[in-house]
Amino acid sequence: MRAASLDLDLEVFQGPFDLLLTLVLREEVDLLEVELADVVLAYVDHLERTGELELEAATEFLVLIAALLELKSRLMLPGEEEGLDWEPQEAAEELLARMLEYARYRAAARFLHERLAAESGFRYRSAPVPRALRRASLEVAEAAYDPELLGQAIGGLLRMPPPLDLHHIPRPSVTLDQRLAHLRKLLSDRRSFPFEDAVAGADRLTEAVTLFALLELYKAGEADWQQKEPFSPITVSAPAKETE
Amino acid sequence: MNELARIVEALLFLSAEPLGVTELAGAAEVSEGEVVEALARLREHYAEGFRGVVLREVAGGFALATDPVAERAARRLLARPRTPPLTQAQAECLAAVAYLQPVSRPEIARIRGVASESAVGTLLERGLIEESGRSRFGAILYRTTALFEKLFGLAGLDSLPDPARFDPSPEEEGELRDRLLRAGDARSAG
Amino acid sequence: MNELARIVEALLFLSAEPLGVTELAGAAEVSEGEVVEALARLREHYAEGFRGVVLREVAGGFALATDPVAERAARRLLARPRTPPLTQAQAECLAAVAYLQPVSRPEIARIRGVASESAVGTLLERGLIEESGRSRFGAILYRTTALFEKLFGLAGLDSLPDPARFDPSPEEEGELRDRLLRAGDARSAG
Repeated sequence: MRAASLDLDLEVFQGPFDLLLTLVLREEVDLLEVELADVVLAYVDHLERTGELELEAATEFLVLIAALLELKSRLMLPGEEEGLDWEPQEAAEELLARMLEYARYRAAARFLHERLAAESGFRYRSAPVPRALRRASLEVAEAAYDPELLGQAIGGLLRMPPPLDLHHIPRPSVTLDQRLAHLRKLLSDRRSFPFEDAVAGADRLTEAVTLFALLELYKAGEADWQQKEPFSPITVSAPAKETE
Repeated sequence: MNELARIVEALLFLSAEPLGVTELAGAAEVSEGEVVEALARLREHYAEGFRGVVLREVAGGFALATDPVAERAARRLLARPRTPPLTQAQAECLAAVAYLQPVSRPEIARIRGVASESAVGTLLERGLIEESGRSRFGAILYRTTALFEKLFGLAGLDSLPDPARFDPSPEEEGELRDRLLRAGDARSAG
Repeated sequence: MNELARIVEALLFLSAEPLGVTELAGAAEVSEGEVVEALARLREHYAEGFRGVVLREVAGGFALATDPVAERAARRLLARPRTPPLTQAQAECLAAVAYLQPVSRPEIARIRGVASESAVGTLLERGLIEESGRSRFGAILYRTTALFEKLFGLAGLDSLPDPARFDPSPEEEGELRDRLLRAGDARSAG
């Protein structure tokens, strides 16, 4: 959307932005009474609503609002303030000079556009030079490179690269032995405990290894375990001691 | 076509960039005057409108290019458009650089009334402008490239039209002035 | 020259590869018969011995090429870009070939720890290395050329600088190749 057609709903004005501009320039709306911040807010609202920032339209808006701000700030300067004896004509003259300069480059840009379009039919050749002409010919070739270059390149290749730093990748390291020891300690301390307790706060890999350790203990006759139904809690217990 | 004209034709055919008279004379080991003469002969052969290939004077040198008559077929053959068009912002920045070079980005921004980073960046990327030292205040200066002249079919920067040609007409200027002055009067009235 | 002949001329001018009648007809949207006729007209214009550019019928179609009359001048013109500085990748590939020749591209890639197609291609194109048979596993082997020795001012391959001088880690004496491969493995492990 062009910035000019931005819909405004201000205290002193309702309608599209470009109409506001026209009315301001015709003095049918007093610029001093226009809250330019509201215009900016309306534009930002519009951007948020549509969710797209079209660069051309945004640029146009910025140019227009900047011109309005400049004009308004000059209108607001108290005329009698000392040191700021800018006549209204001077202010306007400076603005005018800048607008004329911009108009010149806008027109020059149009010229370039047209020129580029007119040239678009001409294509230049970009084929590679024939292979034979791409090489230095052997007969007339002269030393152009330093052999040290090769020594340095091969020396660089001999350098062992530093080992890759992987410490930022968390690598869970848990061994079966560790988990076996963990379960044995729980068994001797408590005789019976929920499996949940054995893996409290552990990651998935540790859980898996712990379960595997439990199966090992069961196989070796060091532990029993019970689960009433699938997915229900598992209770681990020391086997009844036969020799006691 | 004499031998020198044939050689010049072959060199222009091979070279990806426009070649100047000096380069051509150096390669062919003849005087620049002889090259100029050979180029005149070539130009007869390559008069626009008769051949599929034309001789163009661009970017301070000479180059062979295809005639627009073949553009449609070329696009089909090469399956790519020639150059993407410029956006309005890019064209304005390019115009400022072309006419004011060397010129800094703040200066471009002042003329356009908006920051121009993105457009200047794109022009740099596309090789249409390049850096050209620094201003007294340390800002990077920009100028146009040979590619710019080539793509815009300019024999040189002299071939750019007088920028005064683009100034608003006295009527437009007068209207603008009236509007602004009225706004200014409002101030003194208020 | 009629319009079709002009278009065919332009297409041949633009194309880096020879163009067949079918391709030309497709691009110009005319029948193959018409293209054949246009080519005959073009051939009159490009009769050998009269122009700097000639029309050649080569494998796979038609192509424009420079006449040998311009070869000396062309070499002189293009002399500068023939020995551009080597990039780091090119220098490494060239060093690997120079010290280990004959060596295959997979081996170069292993030593460098990265694929090396583009650098090897450039070295081939500039005539610094050439093919030298095949390895047991069918990979193309490369060696350096006489042009390489000339451009590096080497009396022979024996004159290559001793790599030990540049070796940052003079560990145990060992085969250069083995040590390079080990370093390369560590590189590609990353």
